[in-house]
Amino acid sequence: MTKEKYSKEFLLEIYQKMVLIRQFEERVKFLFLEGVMPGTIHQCQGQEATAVGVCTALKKDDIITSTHRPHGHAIAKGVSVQSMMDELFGKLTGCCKGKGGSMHLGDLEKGMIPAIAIVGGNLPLAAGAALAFKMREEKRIAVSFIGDGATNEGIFHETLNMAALWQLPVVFVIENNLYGASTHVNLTIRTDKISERASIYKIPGITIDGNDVLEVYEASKEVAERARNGQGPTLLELVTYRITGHSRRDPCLYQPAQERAEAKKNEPIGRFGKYLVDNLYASHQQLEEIENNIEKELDVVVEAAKSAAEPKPEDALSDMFAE
Amino acid sequence: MTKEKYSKEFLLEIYQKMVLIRQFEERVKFLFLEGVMPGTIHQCQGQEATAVGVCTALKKDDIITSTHRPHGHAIAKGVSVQSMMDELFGKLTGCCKGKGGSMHLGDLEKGMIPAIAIVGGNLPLAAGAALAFKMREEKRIAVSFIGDGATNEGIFHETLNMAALWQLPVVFVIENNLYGASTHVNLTIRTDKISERASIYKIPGITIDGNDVLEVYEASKEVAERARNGQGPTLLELVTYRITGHSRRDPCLYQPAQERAEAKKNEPIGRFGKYLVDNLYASHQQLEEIENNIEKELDVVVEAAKSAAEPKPEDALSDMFAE
Amino acid sequence: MQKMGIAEALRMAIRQEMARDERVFCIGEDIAIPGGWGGAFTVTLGMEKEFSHRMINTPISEAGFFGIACGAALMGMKPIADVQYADFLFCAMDQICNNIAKLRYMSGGKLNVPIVMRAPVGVTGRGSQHAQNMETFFMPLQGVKIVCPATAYDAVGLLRTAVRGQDPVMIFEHKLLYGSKGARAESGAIDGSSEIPEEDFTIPFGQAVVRRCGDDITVVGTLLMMHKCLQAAEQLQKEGISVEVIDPRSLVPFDYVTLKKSIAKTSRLMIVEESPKRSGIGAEIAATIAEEAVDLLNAPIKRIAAPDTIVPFSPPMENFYVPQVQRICNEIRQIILK
Amino acid sequence: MQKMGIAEALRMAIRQEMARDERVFCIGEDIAIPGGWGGAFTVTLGMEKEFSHRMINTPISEAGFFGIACGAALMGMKPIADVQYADFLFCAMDQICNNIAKLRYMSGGKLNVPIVMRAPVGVTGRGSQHAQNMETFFMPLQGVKIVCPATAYDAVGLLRTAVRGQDPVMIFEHKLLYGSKGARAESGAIDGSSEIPEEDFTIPFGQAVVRRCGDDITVVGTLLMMHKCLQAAEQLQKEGISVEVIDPRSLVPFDYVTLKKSIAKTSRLMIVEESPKRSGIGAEIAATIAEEAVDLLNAPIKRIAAPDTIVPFSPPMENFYVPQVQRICNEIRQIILK
Ligand SMILES: Cc1ncc(C[n+]2csc(CCOP(=O)(O)OP(=O)(O)O)c2C)c(N)n1
Ligand SMILES: Cc1ncc(C[n+]2csc(CCOP(=O)(O)OP(=O)(O)O)c2C)c(N)n1
Ligand SMILES: [Mg+2]
Ligand SMILES: [Mg+2]
Repeated sequence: MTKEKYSKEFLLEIYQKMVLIRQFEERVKFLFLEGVMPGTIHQCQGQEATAVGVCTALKKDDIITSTHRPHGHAIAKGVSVQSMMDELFGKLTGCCKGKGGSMHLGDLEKGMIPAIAIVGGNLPLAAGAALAFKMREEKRIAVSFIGDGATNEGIFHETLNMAALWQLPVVFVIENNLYGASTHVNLTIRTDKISERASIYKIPGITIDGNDVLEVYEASKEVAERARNGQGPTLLELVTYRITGHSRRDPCLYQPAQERAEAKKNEPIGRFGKYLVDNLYASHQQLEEIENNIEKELDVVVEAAKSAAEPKPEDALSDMFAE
Repeated sequence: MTKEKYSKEFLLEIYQKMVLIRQFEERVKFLFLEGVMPGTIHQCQGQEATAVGVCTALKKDDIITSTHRPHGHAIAKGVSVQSMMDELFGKLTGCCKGKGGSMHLGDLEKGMIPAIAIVGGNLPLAAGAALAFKMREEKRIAVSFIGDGATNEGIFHETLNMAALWQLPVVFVIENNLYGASTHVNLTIRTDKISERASIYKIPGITIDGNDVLEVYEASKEVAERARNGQGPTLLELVTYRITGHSRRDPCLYQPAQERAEAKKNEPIGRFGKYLVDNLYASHQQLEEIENNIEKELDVVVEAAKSAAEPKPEDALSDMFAE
Repeated sequence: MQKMGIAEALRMAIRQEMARDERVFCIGEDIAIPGGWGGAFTVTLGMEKEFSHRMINTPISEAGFFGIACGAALMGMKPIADVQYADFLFCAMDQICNNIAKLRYMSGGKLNVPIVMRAPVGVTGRGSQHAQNMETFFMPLQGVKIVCPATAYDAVGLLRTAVRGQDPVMIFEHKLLYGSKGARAESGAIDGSSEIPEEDFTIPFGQAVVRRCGDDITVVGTLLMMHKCLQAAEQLQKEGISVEVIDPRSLVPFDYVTLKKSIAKTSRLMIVEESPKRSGIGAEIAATIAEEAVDLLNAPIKRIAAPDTIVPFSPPMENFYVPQVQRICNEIRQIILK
Repeated sequence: MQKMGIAEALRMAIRQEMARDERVFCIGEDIAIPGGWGGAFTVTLGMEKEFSHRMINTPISEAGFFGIACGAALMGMKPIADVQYADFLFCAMDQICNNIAKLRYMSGGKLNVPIVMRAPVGVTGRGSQHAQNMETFFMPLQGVKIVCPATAYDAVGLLRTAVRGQDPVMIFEHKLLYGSKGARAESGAIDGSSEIPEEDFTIPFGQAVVRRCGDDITVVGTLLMMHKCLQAAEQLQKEGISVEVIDPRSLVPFDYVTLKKSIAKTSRLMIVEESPKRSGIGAEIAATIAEEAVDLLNAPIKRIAAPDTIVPFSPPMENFYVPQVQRICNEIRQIILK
């Protein structure tokens, strides 16, 4: 972890956000298995440091785009947890009024374009937002979260090439969790580090430990500032691991048991908690308190979501066109 | 030019093929401007060394795929010039029975899949042919000709990635003529050599003078043998120049006059002719004789094409399905 | 005879075809990873054990691997390419529409492109990008045959015909009909299983089947909608309304002979589909009948379809979006009782 | 008032919109290269001089730049994105169908995607991959409006409405109607030029125009086919057959009020289109009228279209493929004289 000094408040806020994501995901998983939540889910347990590390480095009016696995990104960017839970339950009060669902969560007011569930499909949206910022000479940046698997889509190449050519204020963040669905990254990518793919566009490619939230934060801050200062895009690879299924009810039989076991030891919240305690930023008890408070907060959120108003069937007919 | 020794016969055959391509193209251009030939054309004057150099290194049952600019590739791979001219005139005796036209010329019997006019669209066809060869353990290879512009399509990335992963017997040949339509390569690609794009797939990328037919031949031979021996794909960049319009009636105002003038000095047929004469493989007179013979051959071809049978209108209805 | 769900039946049929013809291979994402699901819906589960060299797991590169499948097919191989959800066909659209569909014709009939494409469709609680009934986008495409198996028996017979043929075929399969089990089971699924005879049988394209005979109205539906039509017919039976249900099975080519014969008897036609109404499957069927057999009708042709909107996520809206049995019954009653 | 061809009129209209609203920008391949053609058909010729920062020349990356245009539109910009030939839309299909078309709806109506897409269609001697009338592939798509200007006046009015609106709009333009000049002139072109008033006018979507009044039959056509219908009407006039020609101008939304009013008068309907018949534009129009206004008709609805094949290259086959004036005349005679 970093040598820099941060305020206790800052560090605990990071911890709090990661725990919120973890517990949100665990709660959602439970609600799914219980059978009370509709739809399908792709969860990010184990990847909390990427979402929080990156988004902590962003400003409120910076923009992110996300994927089929967007819950962590949304929470980290500040989308209201209530509006997310409502959306997952398909309620009218959801951030997309029940029209999006898990894979399309987002809230532009908080700087998140609704998530795109087509692998790689979100990439040019971020570059396009960045183009708008650049044309209007606004000091905003865009960040696109993608998985390792997404870097094999043609759109990855097209987007990075144009972003690099036009030196757009955008950061491409790869959450390399070693798998695309059940397929190991070694079956699909031959470079040692995926970030090497940046080289042919003559933009920086950086690979770091994606489970070290402060390292992620610091790297993100640096590349975000590069983008903001007109120095162009970066490809930032965060190596992490998904300690849950690819989607609901996936038993992950394709992940070797030992790999899983090690990944669990290396998961970011435990690591960061230990760092906080070891360096006397917080006691075990304080961390537990944070967790307990979130548990309670989520109790309320879930109850509110359950009793929130359903859309009317005919609401399906609205929101097609502005005019 | 090369230091190796080739037989006079071999060298004159190469010369003959390049001149055939040039004169074919000039003849076609004339027929177009005359208004007797239907359709549209994309011609390859100035790029004859790439087509001939590469195809001379291939075996008869190797396969090529081509682009909107396929005439040179077709001639070099051995497609009958008569069947090509007939096709350009839309005749029933054309290599595609008049259904293809200039942009879809081809003849699988000669090892050429009908050309694909969607930029980049031919790339996976070559990789797929190579996959078939590999699965069947045939010692054949596939070659995909593309332009510099095509390397910006996502399909380029997807195809190279898979070809590299599976070590397919395929060669990707970039004819870098500095322009995609009117757009200079510097506006679309930031690497100095496009062949650097190979690096992220961990396959060799080679850039050579594409107007030196023997250099092209030798490089092609080497990478073709690599592919044939199971050592995987190569990205071979041949730097050349189009000394004609992008398509019919293009005055090329986007090409600086001096660049054009230099390119004309550097065009491959003049260069190779000089090499042949300087090294006493042939006299000026012999070369002229070759040219004259081709002129005569083409006279016959054009006359035959003009008087060949037109398809019947209702022939449009056939050839849709095998069953 | 063995009773099988569609996923299981397709698995068996693909294995048999691979065993009998070594040109056949499968290509797609996550199709044959040990410990994986065998594609998104278990169809190719475990097949890597038997055919390790002919189960090709790809990166997430739909355009690329459809194009590669096309190239292999041109060289005489018989690829079976699949996408995890039909919506992703949009990523491969150029390769499918500009190359796979056209190469035979534009070569003057000299080439064949014997490729089988498989794609799961259907509105299933996943939001708008994993929901599209992509049949409507492929109906205008020339050069690709389109089949829609609603039962395991049809899935086997149509797949065999597709694999053994020389033309590109798109097989649309419905997520709620697969009968996928375990972790891949779908809520809201309908039973599409059949008894599958031991002996080798095939189903030619362009042969509709009358799923239920009736006198008062002809109702056409494929995949999930076919089953909903059958349920509606069952209900209406009790009210004395006799519904004939036709399953075209292949959309391209389409069996207008069977359809017209049925209309000649019932003199009424309704088409039910899961996709939006505008330019849906029903449009072409209705237009053809209006053009060629309007005399047989004594009521306007009715199209029951989703509304002209994107697919919403939330269950109340989604249920409203997809034509349900009650809606089909109501619409039939209105036509009959008018 | 100035007489202009469509390419010229579009150029003027785009320049005006860029001058009045700095959010408007153009993005595409070869659109504004000094010494280039201003896109494939001269529409944006020379505009780099005036708007150097808002004319974005892209690499050949259709999916990428349509997606980028979408992202910029989400941030409040107003991109005008074009492909050189409509066929290349297949490369950008995922971005158009899964993102551009859906983002408004799936955000619960919170976002707008004000993007204008332009694409030249038409069968023009270039073979099968530069020929498709892509309208039929977009008809089933929900979330994108579709317009088809057949005259320079309409091109200006519809483009202005598109650019000033907040929704995604696809403008299909016809290669043979542009009136492109010089090196980019097209053989077989038809004059689509109009007098363009000085004052600012717009044309709302969903308003068809009756191009020619008649009593015996209603004929619907867009783009090139609209002009061929007019020519046919002219010929038939001499034989005493009075043809009403309707140009819908926008396919989505579609003006069925004008169409039904016309049929109420003529009691006959023919739709003429340049693309294959199966699931063409005519299918939806015919199905809608068959469903909603069959009583108005006293002859079966007729669809005149290309055959269900790929586009052939050779002129005799191509001429056969595209509906020609003589064919339209013959078909009308047959209906009228029956
Ligand atoms: C274009 C497309 N192809 C396939 C899928 C199905 N799919 C959903 S997630 C996924 C794996 C994505 O892997 P990666 O990009 O590494 O992200 P991760 O799931 O690991 O977060 C696949 C194949 C999809 N949604 N979109
Ligand atoms: C997908 C696609 N986009 C655009 C075009 C239009 N187009 C035809 S050729 C061409 C330029 C191609 O450049 P390059 O790949 O360098 O080949 P070259 O023409 O120089 O041989 C373009 C843009 C096309 N045919 N296909
Ligand atoms: Mg991953
Ligand atoms: Mg080029």
